[in-house]
Amino acid sequence: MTQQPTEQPTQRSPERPLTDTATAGPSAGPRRRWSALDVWTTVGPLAVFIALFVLVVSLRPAFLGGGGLAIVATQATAILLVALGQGMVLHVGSIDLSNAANALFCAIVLAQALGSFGGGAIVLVLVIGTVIGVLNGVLVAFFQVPSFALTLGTLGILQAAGLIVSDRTTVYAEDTSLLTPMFGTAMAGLATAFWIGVVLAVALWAMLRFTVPGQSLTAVGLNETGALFSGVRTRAAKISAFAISGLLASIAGIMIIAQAGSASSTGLGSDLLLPGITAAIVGGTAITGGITNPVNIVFGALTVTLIPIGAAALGMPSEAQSLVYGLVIIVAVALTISRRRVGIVK
Amino acid sequence: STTTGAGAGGTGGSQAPIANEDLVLVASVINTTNPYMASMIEGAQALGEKLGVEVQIVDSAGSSQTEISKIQAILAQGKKVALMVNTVASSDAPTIVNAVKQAGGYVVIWWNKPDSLEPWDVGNNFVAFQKYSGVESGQCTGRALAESLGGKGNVIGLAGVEDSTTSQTRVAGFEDALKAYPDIKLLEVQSANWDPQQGLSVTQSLLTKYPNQVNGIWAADDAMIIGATNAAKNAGLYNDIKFVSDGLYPPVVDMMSEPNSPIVGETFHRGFMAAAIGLYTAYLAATGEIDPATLPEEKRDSLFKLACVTPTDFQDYTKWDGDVDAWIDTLIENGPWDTEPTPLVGQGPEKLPGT
Amino acid sequence: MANPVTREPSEQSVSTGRRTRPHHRFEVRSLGEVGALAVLIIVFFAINPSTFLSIGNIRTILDQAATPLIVGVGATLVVLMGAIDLSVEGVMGAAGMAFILTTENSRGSVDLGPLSFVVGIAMGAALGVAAGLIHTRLKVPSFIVTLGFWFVGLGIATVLFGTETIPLLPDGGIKAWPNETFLGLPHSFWLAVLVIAVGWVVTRFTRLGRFTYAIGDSEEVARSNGVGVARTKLYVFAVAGACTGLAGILATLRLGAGAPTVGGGVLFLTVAAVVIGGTSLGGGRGGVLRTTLGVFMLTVLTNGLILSGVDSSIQSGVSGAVLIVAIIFAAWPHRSRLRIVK
Amino acid sequence: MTRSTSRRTAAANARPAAGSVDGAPPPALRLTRITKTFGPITAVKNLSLTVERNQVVGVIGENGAGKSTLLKILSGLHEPTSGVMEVAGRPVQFRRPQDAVAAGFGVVHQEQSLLSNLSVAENLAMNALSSTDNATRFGWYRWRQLNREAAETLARVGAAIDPRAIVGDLSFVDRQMVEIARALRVDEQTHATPLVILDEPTSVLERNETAILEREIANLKSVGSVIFVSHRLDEVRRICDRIVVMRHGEVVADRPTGDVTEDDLFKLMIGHAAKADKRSDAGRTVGAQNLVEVRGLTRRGEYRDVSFAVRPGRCLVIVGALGSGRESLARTVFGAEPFDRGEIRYRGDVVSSWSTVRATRNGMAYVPAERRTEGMVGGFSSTENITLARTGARPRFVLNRAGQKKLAREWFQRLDVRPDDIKLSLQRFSGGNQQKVVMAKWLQSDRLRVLILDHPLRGLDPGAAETVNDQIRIARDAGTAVILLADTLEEALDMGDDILVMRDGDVTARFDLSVDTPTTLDLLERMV
Ligand SMILES: Nc1ncnc2c1ncn2[C@@H]1O[C@H](COP(=O)(O)OP(=O)(O)OP(=O)(O)O)[C@@H](O)[C@H]1O
Ligand SMILES: Nc1ncnc2c1ncn2[C@@H]1O[C@H](COP(=O)(O)OP(=O)(O)OP(=O)(O)O)[C@@H](O)[C@H]1O
Ligand SMILES: [Mg+2]
Ligand SMILES: [Mg+2]
Repeated sequence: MTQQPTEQPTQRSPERPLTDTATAGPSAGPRRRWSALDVWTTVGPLAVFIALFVLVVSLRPAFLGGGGLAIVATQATAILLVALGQGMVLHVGSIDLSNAANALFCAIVLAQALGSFGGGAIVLVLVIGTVIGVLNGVLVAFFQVPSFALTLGTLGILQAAGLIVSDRTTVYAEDTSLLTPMFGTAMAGLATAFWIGVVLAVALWAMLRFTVPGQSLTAVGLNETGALFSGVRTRAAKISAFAISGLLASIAGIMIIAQAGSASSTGLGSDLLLPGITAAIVGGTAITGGITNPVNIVFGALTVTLIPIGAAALGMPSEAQSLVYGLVIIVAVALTISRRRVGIVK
Repeated sequence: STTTGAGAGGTGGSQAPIANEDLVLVASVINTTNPYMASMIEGAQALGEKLGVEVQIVDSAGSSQTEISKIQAILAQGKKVALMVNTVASSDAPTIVNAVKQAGGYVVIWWNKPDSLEPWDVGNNFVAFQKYSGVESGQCTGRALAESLGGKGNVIGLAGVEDSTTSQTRVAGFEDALKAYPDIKLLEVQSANWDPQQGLSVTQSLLTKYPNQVNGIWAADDAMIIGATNAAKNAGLYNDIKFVSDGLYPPVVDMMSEPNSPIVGETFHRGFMAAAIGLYTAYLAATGEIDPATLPEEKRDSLFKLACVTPTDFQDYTKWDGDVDAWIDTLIENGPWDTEPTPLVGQGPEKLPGT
Repeated sequence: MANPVTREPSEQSVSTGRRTRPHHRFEVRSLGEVGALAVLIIVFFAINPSTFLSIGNIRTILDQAATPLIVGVGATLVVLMGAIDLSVEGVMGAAGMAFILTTENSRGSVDLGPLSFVVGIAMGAALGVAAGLIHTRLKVPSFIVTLGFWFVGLGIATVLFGTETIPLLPDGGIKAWPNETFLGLPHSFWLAVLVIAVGWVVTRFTRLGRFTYAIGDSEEVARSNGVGVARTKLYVFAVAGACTGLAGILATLRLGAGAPTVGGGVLFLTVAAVVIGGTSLGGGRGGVLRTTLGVFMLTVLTNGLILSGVDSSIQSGVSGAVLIVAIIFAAWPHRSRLRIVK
Repeated sequence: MTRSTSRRTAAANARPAAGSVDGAPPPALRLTRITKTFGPITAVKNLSLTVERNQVVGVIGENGAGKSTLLKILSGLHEPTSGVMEVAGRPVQFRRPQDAVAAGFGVVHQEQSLLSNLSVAENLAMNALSSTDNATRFGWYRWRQLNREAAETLARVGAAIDPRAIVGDLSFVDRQMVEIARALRVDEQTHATPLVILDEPTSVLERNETAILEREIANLKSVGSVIFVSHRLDEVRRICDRIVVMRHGEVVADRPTGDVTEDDLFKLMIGHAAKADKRSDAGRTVGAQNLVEVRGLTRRGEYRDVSFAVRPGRCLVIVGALGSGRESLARTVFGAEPFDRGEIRYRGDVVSSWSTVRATRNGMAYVPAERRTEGMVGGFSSTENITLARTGARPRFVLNRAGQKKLAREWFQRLDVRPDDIKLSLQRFSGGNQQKVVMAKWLQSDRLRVLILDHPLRGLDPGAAETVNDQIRIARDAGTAVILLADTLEEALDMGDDILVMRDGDVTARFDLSVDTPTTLDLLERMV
């Protein structure tokens, strides 16, 4: 009934010093290498974007010469800003369905106010966007309503507000000179506005990685109860995530005016919601919360923008483009989602 | 006519004429499944075939963002572009015009643009803006509805997307026409977003809101009237209500063909005509056959003729659908501004009645 | 989705003694949602005493609710597993087009008779299976897979629609069926009732339904309890696709014409109805009957606003505000500092 | 119960081998050189083990020794990396949990594995659903029958639980009883000889439940075999026929119970002898002022009119059976649950709008019983967990990563956390090591004033328990006030300075251990 081999270690085991874990037993060894998975989690979104871009360019070389990347960057700017905000809300495990409507509402207000208030209008819009975000956050945190349903409601209200403020027509900003440098100037061939988005992404990344509030956001996303029992201000964390989402939405609204000089309820920026969420997820954000890399959202936004542009540049039949869009998005996400919590994918 | 002012090389003609093989005709439509949009695509392709120039279709999928991105992507392909775009929202126009101008292409905009953006302020690259008068459409069908009711009764209206100028002008024309009929009461105008499904459910709700009161239904276009007529059929009221709308889509032609059809008024214009006229105008500018700078303003901000269709003469218009190619031939022969049944009739921007 | 999870773990997980609450016979546990629906009905009845509760309007509401109710049954099953199905609009378009092109229509493509219903439902189920396979095999979140399938479905519908004229159903016959009445109520509603009944029986009495709840509570624990998680998920996505396909057929019948966008607006309506009904997006809690309540709240709201003559441009705002008030109202009794709602 | 018809491979394999060699029946289970690795971690290494029929085998070992991993392999949750598994002489491969059930294996996992949104009856039937159980045949639920069968099963373990109750509404202990009932039920559900596998089933149980379990194990022995894991060495010795000791994934000893003493076992597991009990008050600083004072505190449905006070350097132990309300009371003091009447004073001042955030900032700490869901953030590394608590009045804005790592390393060493990888996410650690990290999270703070501990030793091996207890003493001696909800009465008498006894929400007795010397029996009398 007893086995031979098992008795052997008994002789020496009790004498083995307690700290001797490196030689035997379930020890990972204190210094772990980066696994291939970790590397892919970090560079996946970039790699997917580059692969798609190279594919388009190799089939249609003129796309590169014609400033294809610049076009993609310009068109990705608003999506990127909305996606960054969405990423922060997803990071705490919630969702903000109203942030795209918030962006458009801000754009409409800005178009109305820019002529009379100039720079003041921009500040006004930043405040409005943030306040809307804070309101969302407060309702979610204090009334304990699911963010999905709540922000769906806010979305409806903001849409109606946009129609009322714009008087159901297109509002043309009287003087956009303040904003022309956004898309009028470029760095490394890409519009300044896009670089602003990149800088914000890096700032958010640094916030999440190196600061105490950032750590709180992550803790709330990973395990809100655990965070609460560690004295983390979980409500404040949620409210700040929604506030950031609102702030970034208002910046997206500003970029819409910078790009189009006008705004209307059905015009530019009226359909940022799904691309924004998609960009965040293609950028490796986990919808379950706690895993977000804002820098990768930049590549997520570029990828989401590139797919329809690339399809058009390749001259794909228009009836098939929607099919292609759907499939490529699925493949891109299959390649980039965090596999850290594989097994429970919902 | 001005059609053959070949190589006039006027003052604004900053660019050399472009050869057919360096050119690509691009038609940008809001979606590919609305029958009107499908007709636009058909017209663009037929014209391209006739002219021997490559055609690309941009499907905006209802999104300004997609529209602008895809147009820019095509501009980035390298070839020179002659573009006809049915803008998703009027605010897209400046961005598209600027992009085309930068790429040295030529653009004609259909249906939507801001009133303040005039082609002659931009230059030759923004060749023209074209549309059918919305006010006229609304007046025409409004009058037909009121007449069919004998100047007495209750009507409801279905508008398109809230902030669409096309819908707004048509509604304004409709309301204006009703002023002449004091005994016609406009119960309500609701938006159904150009969507047949929403046309159905909004009509359904309004019919129950005003039980046995609705005598007539006006819709800003035929997609919504398809929903409205079905709602009436479902409610068993189809033959008790009069319908009018804009576009004379083939399904509506079929309904009008039935004996005692309750469809009492329509307007006729076609997507393929709009697309071909717009694209051909851009093509002429690109190839240097016309010099936009020398054109009169009515040819650069244009209103085309829209036919008021009655239950007695609607058959006259079905002939155009039968042979698109033959119509394209007459277009090339007569030029964009003089082709039946939609010659140029006036200059924009369109004024709302009473203003 | 976005994992907006509603869970109440900690209150219950503590050893707070042997105070086992009595079991709940009825699925509609808290009457918050019922109350909210009642309030809506009373308010609209007060504003429109002559029309709102007229038999005609009741028929209208029931008819308009039919499509989202049918979609809602499938959507509830998916959400109960903690997943989400965003593909409904595309799948409805694809199924509706597949149906109309195989039944008697003005294009005269083919006429398979009653088989065309099978074709439409099969189209929906097939898209559901495909989405389910990608979700379970490649472990792509359902949010993204189904978002992708929204576009795939639309793409299929668009290709089927082609460039020919719009296919129409001939008057009478099957087209008239949804609006004919049985016991005074429209057939479309009875169809929805049938689907809801089947959905309810499935969730209460069958292994598939109970496994759905199990997966929603915890996929890991469900697996260790012997639940075939991947297989169950696949079945649920297939069932959801079939429901959506049926809804696409019904919408096509009501419209009398084939249109790729026949499902327009149904997604937000059903997802909102599922959530408002009280089914948690985190999974495991809620049920088909709750979604039915949610659908009626939203349908009554839309209908009531139109009847009350609210300007169409602010309708979305009013429904948004009502939605917020309703969910706060429903969530109020459950507030507790330790309750996690996402 | 019905005949089983469509068993899967494993079940087919599980039938006794035709004609045993020498007439003696083959062992119920034989493992040969089983190895299980997780990436770089080897959790079970070359393990060979035999379980005879009608035998109860105890498996002990320190936290992380690989016990749970072994049991997960036996229950079909993990496939071994290599090695052979034989059931009744036939080689088997469990690919899914159902395979294990079909082979007659009933399991209680260390982590509770019930579905909290389903009813008790359903949970009891869950793992048998793949079979043709009458109550759920063809995937159709016959609730009445399901409920009746569940009631029978529950009666067997003496649990008065409504089969229709939703599991999430049950107390922790009731849920554990459901788990045990489900594992024991395996002999009704299958026709293979049952092998019941229990992974620390008693760590959350009180005396009488443990007694019932012991009785059931004795009954089972006559029909099948049992593998029993526990950190309570006395219990293991009482229940088991044979004891297997694991260390670092290997079997280091396999002895008949009669051959070993508790001290031997301790030594085999931990590598050194148990330290003598040291209840000494030398060097202890006891404050004069009450740090936390509770007056007339009432929370409806939980506890009534509770008053007590703790001073710095003193330990208050609250004892009570199930439903005494002590857990809720502890959470109220930490600001996690509200109260209806009465007041809490902290350093003399009545607290208003008390919350976990304010409590933490004021130097309060709380170690919850539900480690995984409440005590830690599993996705974070140990370093992040240790530095997560916002104990400072005004925390810094920028994380001091180098400082955090230093702190984590220091505490890893101090508490002997293994594996020694401060970057590994905490959910990968074994329960005992997780608990050490949770303790470190609070102990590292130099502002620590009040330490509230809810069953801090739950699931810890004797060595780890000793480490944690030492740390509690060190903190107390340094002037921290401790409020402890102990696992056992012995622990209460060992650690406490004051003891508060609660029953059904009321305080039934108080003892000051410097004056009174109550026995465990005295306490028990007032608890039940
Ligand atoms: N899924 C996993 N992935 C990585 N490592 C794991 C996994 N499961 C267990 N381990 C590691 O394997 C080792 C053995 O863990 P196991 O849970 O079997 O220990 P145990 O003996 O049950 O401890 P305890 O007494 O604390 O329950 C530990 O080092 C643990 O960290
Ligand atoms: N354990 C359970 N979990 C969830 N639902 C249950 C459970 N038991 C019963 N139900 C639900 O309760 C309903 C009635 O069940 P059951 O057949 O036990 O009723 P019954 O026999 O009529 O009750 P009673 O014995 O009280 O007359 C079923 O619809 C079932 O959905
Ligand atoms: Mg263990
Ligand atoms: Mg009964």
